[in-house]
Amino acid sequence: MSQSILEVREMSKTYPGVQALKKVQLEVREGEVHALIGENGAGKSTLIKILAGVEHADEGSVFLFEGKPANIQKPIDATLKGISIIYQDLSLFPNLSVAENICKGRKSNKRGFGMVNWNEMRAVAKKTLAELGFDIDVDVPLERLSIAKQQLVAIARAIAFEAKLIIMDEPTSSLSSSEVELLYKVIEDLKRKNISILFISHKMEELFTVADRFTVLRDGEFVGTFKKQELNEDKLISLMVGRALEVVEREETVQGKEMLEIKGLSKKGNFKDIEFTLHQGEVVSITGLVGSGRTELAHAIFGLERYESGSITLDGEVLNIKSSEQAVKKGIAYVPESRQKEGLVLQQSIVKNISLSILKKLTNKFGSIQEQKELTLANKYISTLDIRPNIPFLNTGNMSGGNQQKVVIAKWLSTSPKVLIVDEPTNGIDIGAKREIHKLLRRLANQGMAILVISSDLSEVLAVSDRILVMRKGRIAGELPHHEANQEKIMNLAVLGTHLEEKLPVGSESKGAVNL
Amino acid sequence: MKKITQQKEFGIGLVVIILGVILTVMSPAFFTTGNILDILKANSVLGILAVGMTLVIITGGIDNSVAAMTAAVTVVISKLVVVMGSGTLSLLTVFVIAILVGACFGLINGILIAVTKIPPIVTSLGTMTIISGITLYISNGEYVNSSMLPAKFIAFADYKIGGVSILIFIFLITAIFTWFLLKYLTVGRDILSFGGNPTSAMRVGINTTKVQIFVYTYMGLLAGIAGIVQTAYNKGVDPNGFSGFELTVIAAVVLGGANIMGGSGSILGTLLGTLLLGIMQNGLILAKINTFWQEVFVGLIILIAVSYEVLKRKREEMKLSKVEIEV
Amino acid sequence: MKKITQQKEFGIGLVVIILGVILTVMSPAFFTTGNILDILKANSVLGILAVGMTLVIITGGIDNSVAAMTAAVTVVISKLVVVMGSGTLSLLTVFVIAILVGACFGLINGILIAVTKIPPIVTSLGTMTIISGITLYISNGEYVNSSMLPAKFIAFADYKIGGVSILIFIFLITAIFTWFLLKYLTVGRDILSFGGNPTSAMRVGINTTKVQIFVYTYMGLLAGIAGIVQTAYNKGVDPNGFSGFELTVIAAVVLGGANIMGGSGSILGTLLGTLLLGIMQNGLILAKINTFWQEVFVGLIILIAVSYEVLKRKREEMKLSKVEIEV
Amino acid sequence: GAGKDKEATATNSEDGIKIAVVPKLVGIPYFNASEEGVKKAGKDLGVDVIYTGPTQADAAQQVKVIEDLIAKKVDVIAVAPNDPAALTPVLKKAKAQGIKILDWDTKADESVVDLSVQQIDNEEYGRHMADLLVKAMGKEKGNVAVVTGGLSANNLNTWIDWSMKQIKDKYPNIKIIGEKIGTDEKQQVAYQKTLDLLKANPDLDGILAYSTVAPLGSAQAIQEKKLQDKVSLIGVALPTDSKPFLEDGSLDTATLWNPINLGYLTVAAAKALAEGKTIKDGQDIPNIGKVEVDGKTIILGPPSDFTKENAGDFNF
Ligand SMILES: Nc1ncnc2c1ncn2[C@@H]1O[C@H](COP(=O)(O)OP(=O)(O)OP(=O)(O)O)[C@@H](O)[C@H]1O
Ligand SMILES: Nc1ncnc2c1ncn2[C@@H]1O[C@H](COP(=O)(O)OP(=O)(O)OP(=O)(O)O)[C@@H](O)[C@H]1O
Ligand SMILES: [Mg+2]
Ligand SMILES: [Mg+2]
Repeated sequence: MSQSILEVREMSKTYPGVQALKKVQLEVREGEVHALIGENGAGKSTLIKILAGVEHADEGSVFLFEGKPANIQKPIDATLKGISIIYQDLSLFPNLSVAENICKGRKSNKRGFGMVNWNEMRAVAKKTLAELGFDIDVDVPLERLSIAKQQLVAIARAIAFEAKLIIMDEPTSSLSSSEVELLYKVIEDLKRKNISILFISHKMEELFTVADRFTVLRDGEFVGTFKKQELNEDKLISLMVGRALEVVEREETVQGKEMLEIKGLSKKGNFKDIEFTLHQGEVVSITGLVGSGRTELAHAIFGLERYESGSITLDGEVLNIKSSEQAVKKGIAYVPESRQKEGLVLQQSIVKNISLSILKKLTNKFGSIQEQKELTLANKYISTLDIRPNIPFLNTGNMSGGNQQKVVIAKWLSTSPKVLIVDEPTNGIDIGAKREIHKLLRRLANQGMAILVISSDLSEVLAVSDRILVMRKGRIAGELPHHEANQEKIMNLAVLGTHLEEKLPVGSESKGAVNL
Repeated sequence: MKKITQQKEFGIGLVVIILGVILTVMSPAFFTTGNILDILKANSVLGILAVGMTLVIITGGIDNSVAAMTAAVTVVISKLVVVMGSGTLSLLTVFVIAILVGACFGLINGILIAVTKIPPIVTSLGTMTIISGITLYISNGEYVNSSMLPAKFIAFADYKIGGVSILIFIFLITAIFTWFLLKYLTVGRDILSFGGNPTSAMRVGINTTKVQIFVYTYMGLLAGIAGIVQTAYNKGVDPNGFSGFELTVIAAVVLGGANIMGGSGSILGTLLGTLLLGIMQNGLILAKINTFWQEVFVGLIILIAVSYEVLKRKREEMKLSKVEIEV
Repeated sequence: MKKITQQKEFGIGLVVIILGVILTVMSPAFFTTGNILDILKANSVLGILAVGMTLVIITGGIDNSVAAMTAAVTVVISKLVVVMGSGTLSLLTVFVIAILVGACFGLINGILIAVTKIPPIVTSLGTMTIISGITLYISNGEYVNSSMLPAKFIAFADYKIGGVSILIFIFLITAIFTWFLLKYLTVGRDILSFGGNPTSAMRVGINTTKVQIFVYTYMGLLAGIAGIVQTAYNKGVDPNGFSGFELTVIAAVVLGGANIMGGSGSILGTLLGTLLLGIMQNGLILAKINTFWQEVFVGLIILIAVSYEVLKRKREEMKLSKVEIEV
Repeated sequence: GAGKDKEATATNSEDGIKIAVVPKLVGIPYFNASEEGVKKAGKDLGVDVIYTGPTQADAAQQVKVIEDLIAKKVDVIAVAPNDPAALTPVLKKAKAQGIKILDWDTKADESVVDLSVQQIDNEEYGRHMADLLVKAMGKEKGNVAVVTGGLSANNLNTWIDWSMKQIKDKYPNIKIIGEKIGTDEKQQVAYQKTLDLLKANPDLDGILAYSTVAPLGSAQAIQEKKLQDKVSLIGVALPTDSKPFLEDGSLDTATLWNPINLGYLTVAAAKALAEGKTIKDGQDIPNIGKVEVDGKTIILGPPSDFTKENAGDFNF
């Protein structure tokens, strides 16, 4: 029974108007992986912000690190004490070298006269990366690395600071399954080094893989801390949500006529020979590893990027789309990967965000916008999609992830598209909201929309899709109908490009996908 | 309807009013119809340019070449009126050409910025230098004075409606139309959305290239109008009487509460900003304040007004994050 | 070691070389030690200011008040030398004071920007106006000429080391020191970090307020040095000999490949940018190119050089997002 | 002087005539000299004089200064416009309030001025400069370059045109090299560009420099390059500024009217205007001498040339 390294009691945090944390407690033991979970807005980030010294807890909160009061004023205090945070946005320096990113803030890179000790810095960085088994050049500027590699640098940084507790806020949200596997390995090594990890995630299966104990928050309140053995997914969910969630009903949808047909679509350096058909009333998922080219494919279909060869046929008409403008006109909608970066105008209201896609339809004959129509439209979706808070003029920047995503979807539904493409629709969204969105997608399919889901979240893929296409290195490695599909089969295709049972060469397999 | 105190323009409005009151007390000559009209007339060029610059700044851009463009247009006008002589019709053609020339300059800016993706501040720096160079070449730095301008033009310059100079009307019409464009026309919304988040704007099928080109072309077009107004106000043309004016224009817009980072800005605010600068110039003289101190005052007001804006924005953000977030 | 062609400064360097070659062909007088030294001397003020501006721009800021600050310093110097008369010692004190005055102006900018969080472009617009106002009040716009300056000062101005004017040395030393600061001093790294990602900078324990204040104070300090060099070069003081110069300074930095959005920029690049502008001024006269066209050329070069930079950056990003497809 | 005395008033008569003299800008040697003349005249002729102007040679600022004077209800405004066009509206406004308008040093829009005091006859002056240069070069052939203050300065352009005409008429063998070179009224620019000019044209024999700062910059360059004996320089400049350069021959002759007298004459003319008197051609103005009058224009008289011999005798 290892003793506790972090102990938090009676921890409260009030923001003007919001009590983000109410007398929360949390205890992390040496060398354990401790999951901190809760719905969007439950207070997870707030809690870790306090641990990190970004925010300060209210009076009367107790915060012990290694048994002593932590009194952390600035983020760097926490880092130097041995609490390292890997933020969702990684929070590194794109313009600086890997070495510097790893060592920034360490006393020992300073020479006399405020000089930097480059040799020391590079040495430390090299050493740390080596012992973690990451193969990354310490001299390249960070911006040259893929997101996954950047995450590894962030971890290396934590190790370089001899972190005793590493906090990871949704570390897998921008990682692919294989990279997640790597992360698990790293976490195991860290545990062996007797380093504790506080792990925040919305993805059930990964929580149950890595975490030893769970602390659940709900609306800023402490629900409880549980051993993995005491829990199962449903129990955990009901703890988080405060009620049991009904599962998405998966009654078969009636497959309508061919809506979207992709033939031999290729783009140098992104994807090759993509072929598949999407019918009215069905949900097809494309899954695979990060960087397998799915988003690029979606972009190509939506006219955001050129493709070199192949054809896209929508509802019998061969398309030659050059811009998203035309795509929208034709009836294709694309809910992008990042709702905040690509989806919303955060400083604008729900109304203006929803109406943006069809402004021209809301104008009178003099081409001037009718604000009344705009409002009616917004209210319609606020109620049908149950967007909360239901304040039409609220700036979307002040909504939780789930509801932001609903606004983006609403924006696209308002264009009444024939084909709806959603890219990572539930990234960073809590389980409750996630299920709602899955239900929504099924419902839309039932209403006869053709839906293409791009997702790295296998449970999601399995939950929503009628058929699953697996992409690997820019090609479609294979297809699985949902009743045959399971995680192993998908991973196998994604990583090796072969079906678990019959081992067919990739080429013929993707051919197979066509003549369905 | 929001409370007035919550209106974005409240801060700057307050400053204008306070300054106005102070000056009225200090000098009887200040708060008179005549003087107010003088202020408006004297600042119609600034106002027109600031209105255009508001759109540019909303898109997160900046146009350093406004002054150069306006100067260029005035020179074009001077050349044309002399050639084409008098006559209402020829005068009209001159105006049309002037506006087109302005629009062309703007178009070039727009294309350079939207297509080559050079940061606007740099692009417009380049075009500014080029345009003023060419202007100087064409005009050979010679100025034109009223005696060289056709009678018709002078008549236009002096034309009044209900005792109010036509130049003031031109200014106000430009402002009102642009306000309408921003609030009720789709292009206006596209501009605001683009300013708020270019990627999202692009994703929903807004042709962002078009939006940028439009904004800078519109800026150029207004520079064309400003050129006409300037020539009419001066009843003459000074090829390099405008150097450095772009900064004043930007100041007016920023005073009006537009966010230099893009995404927000309002015509009403910009009008108030213009008015503020105008009132200061005028009032400080009436208040017999030493010419040297006038600049200092202007600088101070800019800092005060803007820091007020910034503080307000911060406070709002706080307020907004109060909204309870649930799922 | 990266290949030269990959070096950030390659683009601008190429432009400089090409231009140099062309001019050498066009005019034998161009590529001579004498002329090169003249160019360096004539542009040492621009160079010093540009070096400082590089740091400012790396932090994602901008300083419109550089010209005003430099002018203010020259005036201070002119007042002082006259009072304090000749003598090496008194001359030194004058220089020290000049630099301190510059640093103070910068400090004010820094505090305003870092504390009130007003966008730098606006803050420095305000301070620019204020400073130039005060300067004119003090100087009464009066012009100081060589006959009024003490002999010691003139001696200093004419001092040469191995045939190279001391002004050039001052310029180069400033540049080298700042380069060193940026690469080897923690404050330099902090500046780069802050420019790259302000939030992260805060999180890794960098005092971002200090960084900003430092950068603008340093800018002011260099403006102080520039003031001295200017007075020495000119052997006189012209209080409004600087209006609009800030744009040239910014141009030099941007030409040097610094990203106006912050995060990147290099002293070497800035030096090349300065050189480019200097060579154009000088070369176009040597090449007997019509003075009117010079501005046009400058503008064009700015556009060309920068669009090259931008394209290069784009291409690099492209490289990043490629899936290696197995065939 | 410093800011405080920049609105210089010499008050001797209580409710006497108020005359405002507005220079292009305050605080450059030239206009400081004329200020001296203005004040002297104020004392001698017993009128209130206000000498105030913008801090930069900037039209907009000048407009404001004049608005200020209108508010002060002066009787006469004598202005040296930076940009005649830009001043027209405000001068009209002043006229409307019964204020008499003079221009001095540089012509304003003829339609608004009641009287015009000119230092010089432009044609005479322009031609004179060309003659001086030829004298200095000691030959009627060679290569000559032109350096000017501002490419858009109207009076400078007029003089340049006349000089060119003189050269074309009388000295056909003199070759003008390139375009006139603008120096933004800044000495360092004139200095820099002259350096380049000298390098670009090793066969240069003479330079004509217009505006009161350009010659100093050009002289500085010639001095530095030790070309005093090779390149002749004639410029519009004040003796005190050009003294160091005149002495070592880098500047051969500085030619200018006497700005003190110009200021004096301006006030005298203004007074006459206010009192409804007129100044006749050839009339002798005390402390000035005979003046030429041609229509609405009073001309101070022929320019005075300053050389190393006489430069010491002047205090402006
Ligand atoms: N800066 C802030 N000002 C005001 N309220 C805030 C602020 N930051 C967070 N809150 C509020 O505190 C509560 C908890 O937010 P927090 O970000 O900790 O939730 P979370 O559990 O991290 O959600 P998610 O899973 O979406 O990351 C929310 O109601 C949120 O609105
Ligand atoms: N945020 C990003 N930053 C940098 N490169 C990225 C980013 N996202 C994707 N890429 C790169 O772009 C290429 C195509 O990625 P794409 O997004 O199309 O693949 P994907 O299967 O959609 O992965 P994702 O999970 O990122 O959507 C890959 O090389 C990937 O590394
Ligand atoms: Mg969170
Ligand atoms: Mg993707």
